[in-house]
Amino acid sequence: MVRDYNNRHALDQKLRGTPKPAHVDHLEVGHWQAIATVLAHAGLDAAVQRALSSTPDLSLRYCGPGEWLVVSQVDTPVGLMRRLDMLCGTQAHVIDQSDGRVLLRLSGPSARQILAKGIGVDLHPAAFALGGSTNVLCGHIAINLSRTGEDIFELIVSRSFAESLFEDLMTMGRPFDLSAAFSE
Amino acid sequence: MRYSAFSIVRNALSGNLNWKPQWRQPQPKSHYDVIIVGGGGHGLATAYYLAKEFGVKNVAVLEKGYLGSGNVGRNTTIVRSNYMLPGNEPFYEFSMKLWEGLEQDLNYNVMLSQRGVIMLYHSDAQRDAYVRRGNAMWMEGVSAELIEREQLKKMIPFLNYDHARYPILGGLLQRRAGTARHDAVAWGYARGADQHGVDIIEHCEVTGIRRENGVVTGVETSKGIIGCGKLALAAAGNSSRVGEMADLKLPLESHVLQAFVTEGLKPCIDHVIVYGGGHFYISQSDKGGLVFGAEIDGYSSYAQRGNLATAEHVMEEGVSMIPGLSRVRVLRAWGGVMDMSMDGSPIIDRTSIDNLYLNCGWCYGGFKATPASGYCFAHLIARNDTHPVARALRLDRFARGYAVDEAGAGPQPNLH
Amino acid sequence: MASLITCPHCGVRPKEEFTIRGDASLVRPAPSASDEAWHDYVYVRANPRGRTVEHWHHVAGCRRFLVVERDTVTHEVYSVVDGATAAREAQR
Amino acid sequence: MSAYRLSSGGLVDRSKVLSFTFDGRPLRGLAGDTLASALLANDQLLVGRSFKYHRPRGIVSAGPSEPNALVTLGSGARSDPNTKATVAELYAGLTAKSQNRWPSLGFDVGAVNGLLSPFLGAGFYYKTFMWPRQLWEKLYEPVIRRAAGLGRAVLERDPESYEKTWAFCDLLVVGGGPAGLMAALTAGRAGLRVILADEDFRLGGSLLSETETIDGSPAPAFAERVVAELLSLDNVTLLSRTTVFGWYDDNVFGAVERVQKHVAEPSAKLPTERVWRIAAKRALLATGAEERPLVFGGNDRPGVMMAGAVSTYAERYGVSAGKSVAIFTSGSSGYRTARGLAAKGVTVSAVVDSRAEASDAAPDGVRVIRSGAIVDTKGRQRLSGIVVERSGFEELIACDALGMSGGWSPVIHLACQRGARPVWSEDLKAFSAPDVGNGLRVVGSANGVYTLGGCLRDGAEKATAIAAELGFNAAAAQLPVTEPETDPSFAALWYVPGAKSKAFVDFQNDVHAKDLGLALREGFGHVEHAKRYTTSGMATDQGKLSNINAVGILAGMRGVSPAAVGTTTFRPFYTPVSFGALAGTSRDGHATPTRKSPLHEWAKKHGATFVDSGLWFRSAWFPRAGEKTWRESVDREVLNVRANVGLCDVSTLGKIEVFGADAAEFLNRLYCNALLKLPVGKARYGLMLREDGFVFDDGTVSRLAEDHFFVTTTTAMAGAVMSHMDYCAQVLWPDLKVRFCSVSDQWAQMAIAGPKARDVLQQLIDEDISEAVFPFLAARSMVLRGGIHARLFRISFSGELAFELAVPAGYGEAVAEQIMEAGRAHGICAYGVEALNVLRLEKGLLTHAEFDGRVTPDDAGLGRMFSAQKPDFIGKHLSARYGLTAADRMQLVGLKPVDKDKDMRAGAHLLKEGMKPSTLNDQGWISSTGYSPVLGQHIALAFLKSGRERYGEKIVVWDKLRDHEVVAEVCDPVFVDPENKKLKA
Repeated sequence: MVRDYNNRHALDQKLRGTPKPAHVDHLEVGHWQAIATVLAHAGLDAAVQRALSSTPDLSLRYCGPGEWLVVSQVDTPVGLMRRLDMLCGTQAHVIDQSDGRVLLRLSGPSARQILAKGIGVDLHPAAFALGGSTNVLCGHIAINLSRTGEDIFELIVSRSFAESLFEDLMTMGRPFDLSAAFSE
Repeated sequence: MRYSAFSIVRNALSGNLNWKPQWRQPQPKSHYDVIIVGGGGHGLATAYYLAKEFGVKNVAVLEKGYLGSGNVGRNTTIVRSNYMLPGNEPFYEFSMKLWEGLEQDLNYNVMLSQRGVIMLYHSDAQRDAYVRRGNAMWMEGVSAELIEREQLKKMIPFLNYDHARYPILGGLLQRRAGTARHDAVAWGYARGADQHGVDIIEHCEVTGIRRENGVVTGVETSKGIIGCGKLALAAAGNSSRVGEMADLKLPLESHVLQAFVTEGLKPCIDHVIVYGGGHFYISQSDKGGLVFGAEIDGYSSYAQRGNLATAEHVMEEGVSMIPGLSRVRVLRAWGGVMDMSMDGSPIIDRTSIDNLYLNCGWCYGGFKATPASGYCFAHLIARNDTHPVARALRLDRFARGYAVDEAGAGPQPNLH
Repeated sequence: MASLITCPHCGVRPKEEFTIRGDASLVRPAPSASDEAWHDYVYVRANPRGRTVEHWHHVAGCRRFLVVERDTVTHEVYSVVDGATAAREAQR
Repeated sequence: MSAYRLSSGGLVDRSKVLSFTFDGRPLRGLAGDTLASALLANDQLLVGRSFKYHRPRGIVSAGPSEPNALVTLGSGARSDPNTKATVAELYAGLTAKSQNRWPSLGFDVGAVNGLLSPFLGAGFYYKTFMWPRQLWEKLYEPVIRRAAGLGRAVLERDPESYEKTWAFCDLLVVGGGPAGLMAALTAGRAGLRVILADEDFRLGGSLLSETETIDGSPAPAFAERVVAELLSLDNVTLLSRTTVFGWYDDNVFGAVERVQKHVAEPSAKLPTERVWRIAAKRALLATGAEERPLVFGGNDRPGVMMAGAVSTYAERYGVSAGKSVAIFTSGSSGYRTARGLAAKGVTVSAVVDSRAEASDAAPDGVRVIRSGAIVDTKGRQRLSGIVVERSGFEELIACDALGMSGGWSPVIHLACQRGARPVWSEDLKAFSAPDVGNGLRVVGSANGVYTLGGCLRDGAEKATAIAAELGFNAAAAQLPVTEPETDPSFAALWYVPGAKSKAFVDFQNDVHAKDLGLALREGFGHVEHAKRYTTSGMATDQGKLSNINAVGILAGMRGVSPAAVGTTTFRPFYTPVSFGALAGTSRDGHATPTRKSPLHEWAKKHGATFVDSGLWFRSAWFPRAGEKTWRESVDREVLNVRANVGLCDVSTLGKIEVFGADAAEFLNRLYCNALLKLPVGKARYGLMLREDGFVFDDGTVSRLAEDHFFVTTTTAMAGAVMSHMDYCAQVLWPDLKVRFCSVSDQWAQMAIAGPKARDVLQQLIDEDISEAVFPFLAARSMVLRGGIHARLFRISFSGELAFELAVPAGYGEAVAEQIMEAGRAHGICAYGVEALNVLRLEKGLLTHAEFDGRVTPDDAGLGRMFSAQKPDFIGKHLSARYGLTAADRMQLVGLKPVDKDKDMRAGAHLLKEGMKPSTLNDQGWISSTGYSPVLGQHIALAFLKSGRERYGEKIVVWDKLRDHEVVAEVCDPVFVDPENKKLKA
């Protein structure tokens, strides 16, 4: 048997079809990226963080003490696991979450207002600065939120909740004509 | 003064100037055979039955606030006996039977309205659990009906049959269940107890319990020391505090349960409806307001007020069950302090101190239990013997491994 | 408190990100402890009116159990610390 | 343009005429009107009927305290009952209907209650309607219910949408009047993040009906200038049409914004209402003061209004309340109203002042009656005159409207919602706000400052102080210049003696002064008792007008100060808030999130019927052409699995990776069975208890490496187990070296079960998975042909030779398809949770239908898993309690109907043959049932007292609820392959 397995994106059903032009407020869904959970061994939180944050192409998302999601736009899942193992394999446990998490990027002048409808955290730049990330509740769904630009936020959600979160975000963005598409 | 249509007419003709206080405002005597701490529904009912059924008339009820200022005046007024476990069902059915004769017994209209309580189910598993419960009720001789979806649609057409997140498949109905006017229950028992000679002493806070040689001899209060032969605690919400005065360590946490009422509306909801997709329950008062509530706020608290997150969640459940509630406006929210016990069931028992008796742990269920709680507690106090229907509700059940855990949630009070 | 909790790891967060487990003053007895000790641990609560410590699980955040010290009447929060830190101190 | 519209003035747009209807009658108003002002302009004074006596009632106020003018706005599914006409913004096409009247507003049969009022005093219903008992539900209650209530709720699906939003700020200002605007401006200029919320559709508060000038220009113009500047500031958010309804812990406020309640055709893009949760570092309550009605005979006649409202209608809306307006006052406010009316050319027929002396000046030519009292009013559905008593003489004065003013009470509702009680102030002759700390301060009239200049100053000063506290630099504000102030004093007057007819305290609930007397007489003198007994203050206005007078009257009767009487408790909501707004978007399908399995689309493609399982959708069965009932499909699926092979999606199971040197020790303490020595490459069934000894959850534990485990939980308990593990690791054993995280979403997991499972699966895998190499309970990672990293487990929930294969979620669909492809020759079928349930039932395997939170391992027949040798694990100690080990506990058994054609259903109870049903005789209950296509009959799992000793006994399955009774034989709960031959094939 010849096996050529397709990886289906969790939002395939939602975003399928001809691409539409992006509006100023736009929700972009990464078609794929590698994501891993890193759990530092006891007492090694700082060391692991140092090792990870000094590496180009890896974006570190804080989850809790000694726990991060690491996002890579350049690695394959297997490649990311290999890289992380080399970086901090003796100091941390590394778990592939590339298929278990979905990343959505919300950008536009109304991004903050849209998110405020679901997120009970002050998103003013003075309170939630560029580069910041945290686990947070959006509506009824737990996500990881990070600010990657003045008006750009990335949301990482568990795969099974992705459709629900997507629908919620589109509802939240309705007054602003929020558009959505897979990234190129 | 006996109440009747005739008494109303007679008094109206004299300008309503001759009505008498419904209960006296006595000064405390120096000693009573029985002192009951807590002038809420349970304390007053206990006093009433002690005097009327068990011939113990030298009784005082001490209330730290105004009469009925605790949970009897801040609940959602539901009365029912649709329990599943053998430790609970006979007790609540005994209560239901007392409710059914209460107005005539008290000569006070508590507006018992047997309009039916229906608990909705949304999955096969939930239906099976309700069937188990319904059959447990029938075992005790209590009628229950399983209402299937099509029949339910005719009975209650405005439920969210077509768009609910969890489909409404049917419900378990107890027709004899319903509501009663909560304040009137406190007042009716107070008047009845007073007529049998019980002293109801309001604004009298118990600050200490006096003991000599291992027995209670009296209480210290804001109105002085009062001696007693037996002391009975019925201070739900504050049981731990009162118990502490006698060094009792209790299996309780105090939690806030919010309740709500809407603006007055013409009759539109004819039953008590309980949502199975959450904890929401709703009925309409005779005055027209929709009275509803759901789960506790979740943290231990003695503040009679709730938080907005829980309130919003309650509304979410309400609109999920009845979409047409969306435009109905909520008038007022309030909070009651519940004794949440470790298995969700109450405690009526003696204590390690011979003449100290305990009635606590009512969780959500206190109002409906008022008559049976009073009756069984009076029975226990008067005869020093547990009433048969309250045998499972002993304090030592946790140590012995006989928790009465209706929810199956284990020893975490905020899950019951 | 009933509205916002300042998580030591995540900052100020709304109540709905947490689930509340209950009394944080309890210490799990040794396996060999008496029946009474076990009974008290599992079933008896001090249930104070006033200052109390309670376990709040930041379930939608860092997933840490926090010890929230607060007042059960005013709902004022006095401190929030990580549960493991508190547990280690209690064991000391 | 209409009878009562003044020829000029007001903040209405006379060029924009808006058509609307009241009780079907077409009427016209102006942009800027409220419904109330438009009705008044149209001489529609009679707006509603009261609750109990159905008395005709008119507009009393010009704001949210309105007790009388309640209407139903809109129609059909868009009806809004009980809407206060005084706050409803007029729009073109508005339809309003009066309420609580039959057959019409003008002629209401219910008004007969008024004649019976001597018999219908406070609490009369507690004393009667008790005989005969059966008549309560059949007669008395329906009659009472029909008579009571106000508007009608249609209970139809609401076509509009709602939303919620969070906001954070340094300063929240509640109320956009002089104090609030000045505070917001001061703080805004200093750079604070400011939110200003006001319930009105136009910001300005009392400035909008103020006759004085500020900085030389009219007050409304000043308000407009301030608003314009605030709008220009990025750090300021202005929320008009927004009512702050509640103050919660940690200075969080709830507010509701009426986004488009005021438009005829709402935009589908926008919510109709939006709830704001505002977390504020500081807040200022600039909610103003409420004028008090006077309690005198006939004070409820349509045409009797608050004096301030009369002013507001004249100044802001250009509407005169009457053609000849009288004033009844106990202070200076009444005079102000009189002066304002006179200036607009409205006839003021008299000013009746309860005080003997006052320095206030009435307009020229207006008669002032000092030491006067109104004891009655005349007119039917509109006031025609007042009976004034002075020094024992009565006089009838003609008028068609009356403005009353009994002084002022600060609006302090929000400040008292968190337990602090209002404080009686002798100076203010009112209850004032308690000191509730720095988080919330009261400012302006709400703080008892009743002059315009004082309010502006108070606002500026408090904002400056707050700015300083928060580390901002607020320049000392340049205060606007106001006119010389007048004396705002008044005398407290709770009850006007000598009433010749009912003197109402609570208009809406028809509570009059005598009701309070009766309450006191019957022992209900405590303010809470009086409220509950008479219902005073329990109407939709929550006693905004009435409570203070009720307190004053009780105090007078009891001979004490109002301070000794106190107030009832202030609670949310300040004004009523719709369910819809508070629920936001969480309704219908979005009431909770929906979780979808990575195999959802695969299942859909194969025709699955889905069923809810917590938040998840799970495939329940896969109907094929020609199958008429779900049973046919399920029977086929079961038989096919037993004979051939099937594929079932089990991705919804909770999946947790556990790492660390102490991982084995940790799991060993978590589960009641032994796990310490589980070999690498092996899986084991695991049972978790609660600390009280009852079963919490079950699942599998697989050891993938020495310090690496993979744990599964049931779908239902996945979240709870994860939290439990967090608790154990962090709180109970913080020193164990263990870390874990959920990978539930990372893996698509499928069960491949049936005698041909291996043959099918082997086609996808190069490695040998034969019994010899990969036996029962083997578990390890492997790579599928094609390079997919997978995990394979030899575990079974069906009793068949079975595997569970986990692949990265995105590949789940493709792999499942490949298995179906590979299995086609072997007759593979997809099977759902219904078949899964029958398969496990036949095999006596358990789910949470059995583990209902009251079951011990031994009850469930799993006593052998309880490892008494382990020194400690969760639930060990308390498992030894007598009640958990007693011989008469209910134990798991199987049941088969004696008559093979009979069925049994879950929830039935068990009785010994010949025994009467009773709680005492109850022998147990059925947890799960199903039709076993293998055995060709119904089977059940049940819990039966001492059940394991009773195999072979005949027992009655008693399902009274469904009138169903059969006799069944008690048997071992494993119905199929008790020797596990198939499992280990």
